[in-house]
Amino acid sequence: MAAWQRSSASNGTPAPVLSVRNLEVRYFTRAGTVQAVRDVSFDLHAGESIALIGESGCGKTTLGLALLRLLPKGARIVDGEIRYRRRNGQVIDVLQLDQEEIRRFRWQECAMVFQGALNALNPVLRVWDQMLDTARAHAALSRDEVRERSERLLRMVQLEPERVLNAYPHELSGGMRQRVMIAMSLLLDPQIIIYDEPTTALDILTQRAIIEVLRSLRDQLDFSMLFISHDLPLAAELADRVATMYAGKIIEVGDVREIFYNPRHPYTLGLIKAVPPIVGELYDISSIPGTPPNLIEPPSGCSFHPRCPYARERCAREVPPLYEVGSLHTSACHYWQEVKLERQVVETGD
Amino acid sequence: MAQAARPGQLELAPPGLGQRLATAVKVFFRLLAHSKAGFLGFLGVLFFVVLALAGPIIVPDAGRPDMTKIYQPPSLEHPLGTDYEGRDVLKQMLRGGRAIIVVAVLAATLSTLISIAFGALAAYAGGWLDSLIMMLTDVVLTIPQFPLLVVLSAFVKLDRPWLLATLIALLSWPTLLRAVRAQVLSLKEREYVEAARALDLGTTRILFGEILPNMASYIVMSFTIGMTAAIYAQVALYFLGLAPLAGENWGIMLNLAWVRGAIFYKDSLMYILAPVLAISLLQLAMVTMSRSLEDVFNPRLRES
Amino acid sequence: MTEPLIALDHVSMVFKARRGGVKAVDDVSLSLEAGEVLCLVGESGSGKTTTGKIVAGLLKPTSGSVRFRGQDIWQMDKARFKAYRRAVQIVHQDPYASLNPIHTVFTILATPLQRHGMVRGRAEAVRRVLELLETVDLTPPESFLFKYPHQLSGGQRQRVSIARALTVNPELIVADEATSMVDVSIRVSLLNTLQRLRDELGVGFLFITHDLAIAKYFAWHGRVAVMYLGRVVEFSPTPALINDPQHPYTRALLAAIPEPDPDLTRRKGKLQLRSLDIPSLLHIPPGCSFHPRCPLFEAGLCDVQRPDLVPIDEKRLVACHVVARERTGTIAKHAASPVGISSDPVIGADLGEYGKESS
Amino acid sequence: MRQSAPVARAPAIPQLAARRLLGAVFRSYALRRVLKAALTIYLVATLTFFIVRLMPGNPVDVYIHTLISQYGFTYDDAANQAAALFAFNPNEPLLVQYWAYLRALARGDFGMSLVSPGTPVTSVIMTYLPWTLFSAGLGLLISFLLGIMLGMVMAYRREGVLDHLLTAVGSFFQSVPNYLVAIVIVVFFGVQLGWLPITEMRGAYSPGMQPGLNLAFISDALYHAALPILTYVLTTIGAWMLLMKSSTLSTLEEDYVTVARARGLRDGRIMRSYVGRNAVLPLFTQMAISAGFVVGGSVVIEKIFVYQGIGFILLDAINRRDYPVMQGIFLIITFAVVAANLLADLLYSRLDPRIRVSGGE
Repeated sequence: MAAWQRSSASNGTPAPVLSVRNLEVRYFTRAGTVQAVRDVSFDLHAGESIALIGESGCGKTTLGLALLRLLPKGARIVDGEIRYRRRNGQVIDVLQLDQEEIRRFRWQECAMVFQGALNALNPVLRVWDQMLDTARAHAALSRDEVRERSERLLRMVQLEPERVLNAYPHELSGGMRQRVMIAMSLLLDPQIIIYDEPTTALDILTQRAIIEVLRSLRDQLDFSMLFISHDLPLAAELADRVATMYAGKIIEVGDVREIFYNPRHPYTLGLIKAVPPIVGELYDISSIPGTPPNLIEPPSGCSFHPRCPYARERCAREVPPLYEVGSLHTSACHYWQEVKLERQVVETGD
Repeated sequence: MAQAARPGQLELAPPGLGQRLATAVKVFFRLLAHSKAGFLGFLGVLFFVVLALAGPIIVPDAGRPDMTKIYQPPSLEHPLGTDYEGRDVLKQMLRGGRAIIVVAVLAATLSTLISIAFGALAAYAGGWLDSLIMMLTDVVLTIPQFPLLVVLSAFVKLDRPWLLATLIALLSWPTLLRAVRAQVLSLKEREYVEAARALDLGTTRILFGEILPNMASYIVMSFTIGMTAAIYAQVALYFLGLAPLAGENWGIMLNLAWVRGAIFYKDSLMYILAPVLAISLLQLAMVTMSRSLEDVFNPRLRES
Repeated sequence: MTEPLIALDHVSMVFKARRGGVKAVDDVSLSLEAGEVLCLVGESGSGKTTTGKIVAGLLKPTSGSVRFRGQDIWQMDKARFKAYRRAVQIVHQDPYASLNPIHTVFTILATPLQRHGMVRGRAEAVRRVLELLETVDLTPPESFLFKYPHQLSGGQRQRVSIARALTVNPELIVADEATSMVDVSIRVSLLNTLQRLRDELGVGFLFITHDLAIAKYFAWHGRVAVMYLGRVVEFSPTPALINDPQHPYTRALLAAIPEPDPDLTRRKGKLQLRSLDIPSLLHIPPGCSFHPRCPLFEAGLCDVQRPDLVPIDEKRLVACHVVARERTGTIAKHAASPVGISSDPVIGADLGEYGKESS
Repeated sequence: MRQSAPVARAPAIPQLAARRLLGAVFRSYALRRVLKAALTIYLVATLTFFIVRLMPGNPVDVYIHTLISQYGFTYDDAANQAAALFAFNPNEPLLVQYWAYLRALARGDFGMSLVSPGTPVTSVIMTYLPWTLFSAGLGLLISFLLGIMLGMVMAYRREGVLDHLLTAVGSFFQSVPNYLVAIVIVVFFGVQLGWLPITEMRGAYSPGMQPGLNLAFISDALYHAALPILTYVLTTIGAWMLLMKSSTLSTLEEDYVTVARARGLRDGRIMRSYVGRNAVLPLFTQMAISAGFVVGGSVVIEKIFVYQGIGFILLDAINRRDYPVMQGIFLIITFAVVAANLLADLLYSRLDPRIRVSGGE
């Protein structure tokens, strides 16, 4: 394994656990090359929680899969670096690992919980067998150790260990399966857990239960989270920082309060205005005109310009860099100074 | 509401029949070209169909027995040699396809009709009728078809094409029926079918306009599979001598070549190989064609 | 007194399952005036879709009656039933399954027009179809005429579905999660289109959704019925339901929904439910079906006696023993505190030790 | 909610007990399958009875007629003679005959051979059936196991050279009727090239061998069964391969496979327990068709290779119009196919926990 860089704790701020630089992912299809992830860079620090938000087809799930090198056939990482810092300070490039090394990296260092989880467990094996499979693939733990650990984790996610471990997946409800996956993601005590739409397709009360479980796990365990979601409220609920993705690019990154109260990219602004709060007054809501772009031939300049109310001639020509727009807040919009969230109350409740 | 009756709008007519037909033919060939094996299969089937139609016309009779020319090797006069009675093998080959294909088409038509009618009925009626039809289907599906056919041949003289076809069809519908039923069941739960019910389009329109067209590829595929099954069964019956050896067809040739010992002479090798090859190629062509049919009927693939 | 457009009267629907019956809808009574918007809100398994199909006459309830302008639809003669059928249309959730893939947009829209003799000849059909496409904001309409569904985006397909419902000039559209499968950025404009139909054509809506935010936006001037395990548990005007929920289940729902506002959402406390698991429809709890999860649960009452949907003031109906007693009994002892919101940690209580020893 | 039919009314009280019992039966997957198998056999037996009894020119009448016209029997004597042979009395009402026939079947009594007087049909079956079970069963098993293995390889290496080659070969042998393959083997490898001692390989085992469970006899039996087995394998393996390939491809798309990779499981483990086990499940439903096909094919194949199994004897019986033997063999063949299906169903339910609990189709 190439330990080509040691972390330097000299400058005060600890080096990030995960550092992605200029990542490019493409799908090679018959219709053409899809630029699913374009020039994505971000850092994830220890104990931090980042939400990656964007609509379907913006490349967020591809990005998540790329971090574990789990891309489907036909997709390839064509450029970039994914630097990961182990607990002992050693930094590795995930893209340089060989097959066996990447296998061991998965789950032990970085686990991933997938969307909905209805089908994330093998239907023909009991939950216990799958727990054991996971542990055995990585560590030489005894049966009893795995049993004990699984039981404790299942209790932490509010499940009865005896019943759940002996169950087949179809005997559990969707919410229970998702909690099993969350417990399983913690089995090997990874530094990073990626959650890809962890609450989609679950009922509201179940969603809430999952959110509470995640929140309390975060309070007590030491891991970083990367959320991938189209659901703004989930980001507001669980993220420390938010990154907005559009057409394969990260177009705005900032502290969660910055993003929600002071968005500086017209797309983020559009998303926020499309999803008003439930309680309280009735706000004016509006949608973003047009349709998401085709990633085989993304629009020139700023990819959002065909749908953007702030767009000018320059936007079609010049790709906007990530401008520094506030403290630790960047936005890829030439005219970010003009973007401002204003909400209109249409009517108040009786 | 916006007034859409702008002048010039009314000329906007849907494409005419000729234009549609032209597009359909174009798309068909493009798709078949897309799957080379499928296209070859299609050509193969076309060839055999033409042969079945034209063969007996080109060769009005197979010639008389000539004991002086028994088991001759291939020559210019007899490209495939002669048989045990000294008749030309090629002439028999050209004439021998029709009977086989006619019976296959009859049997496949009948079994496809049975399965569509009863499969759709079972799916639509539900309840005890569905249970009854499915129970019968499962039973017939489990009975080994060929042995039953063999046993039946001991009781029924299979000297009429329609009789042979009916017997074969009566045994080969269950697989397709199950598929049709499953397909109708899933299609009738589709939201567009429900919307059609809400729009009061009528059962006939829903069945023939919304459900059956979505099964076209399925039905055509099953028809081809039904034909291959029928060819398998009837040639086997002829080969075993369980169907009367009257007339000329490839099955009878196979039987005679085997029974009269053609396999032991190098010179008469073509006598037995010709029907073997013809039947194999016909089956192969139909199977490959049916595989690529799925694409032809899938509207998603029509564009681009 | 005029008859409502549609009224469900003690309607129940039991589906046959391998292990006995599944009561998808249980004794539901609702009524809808012409041009009204009524939202049915509930989670999966609440029976909202089944109720929608009963309203649309696509399912015949196992008991109770469905009345259209005062007449039981299952006892109507053919002609009247046909009139009813056309008056109530349905728009489905899945834009990929709701249009027949083998037909063009023109065929999809022209078939019902021609079938019901609403247009004469092809030219008129084309004109009317173009008009409909324009009504649902598919512009320019000519470019959509001969497209197949697979050539359209999800939002565009939903619009075609709406146009198809409009072909027969319905008075009521049952919109079953009609916007939940399209992207957030497009959803609002779809809702706006629907709202315009209501305003301009006077079409009423039975709007079925699991998303209270959508219900709030679409039915602000209408009413919301909250369903739980096949029953309506609360029925009231939208603003009152959102801002002053009465039934413990409604309160839990509102408390559970994350808000797109970090401060607001983190102020919402933890859920105070007694159980996280939704009972199976095969074993619906006796008494009030919410009692195993309800924070207001009173033993001997809630698990024994089924609460009726009763008025608690002039506009609102609630099916809860405790709330009804407090609101209508002598005088409420304390103003209903928002039950769902509390800071007591109920979930995650025994997370204690694991964090410490994780290597 | 997608359930179909609404329940009409609650059942009346007396029906409840019966309903509960039926309910218990229907809940048990295994029990349901056994009942279905029994029902199938019963229906086939009935069908056979009516074919034999009611078809124009049915064998009993033919036999009686022969006895009267050729041997000068009186009708009564002839009828009695026939009754002894056919295990039913043609003079009795049809339903009585039917009942007697069923009772005889239940005792395992298939009647007597017409052509070889004094030989019970059961003994004919017992002599020849084992060889068909041996060759067809082994062929089916080899073809299934080899097919799913190759199918998985094809799916894992899809679009590769091996995939294309196996697809072509598989489709070819799937399309070509099995008896044509057998004919080609005999004509080319047996007669023209002389590579195979085709006449020596005839029969179920070499003359003079003492049947027994010893190595010498088993290898001799295998030697004689080799060509039928080869034919069965060649002509059915294509179907298994292609089915397994497409099933594996769709299983590879499943979330749990991606998740298993994300969990860092070893490839071998994923291939066996996550992909293989799930991909093979849908293939069990094809067992019915395949078992019927192989057993059906055995009639022609055994004739071509002169392998004395039940198919060979069936043809022999048909040619000699030995109706009781025909009928018995047909019943026993059906029984074997039903049993094979039952076995596949039960095995399937062991492999898929969802079936065990819900009993869904």
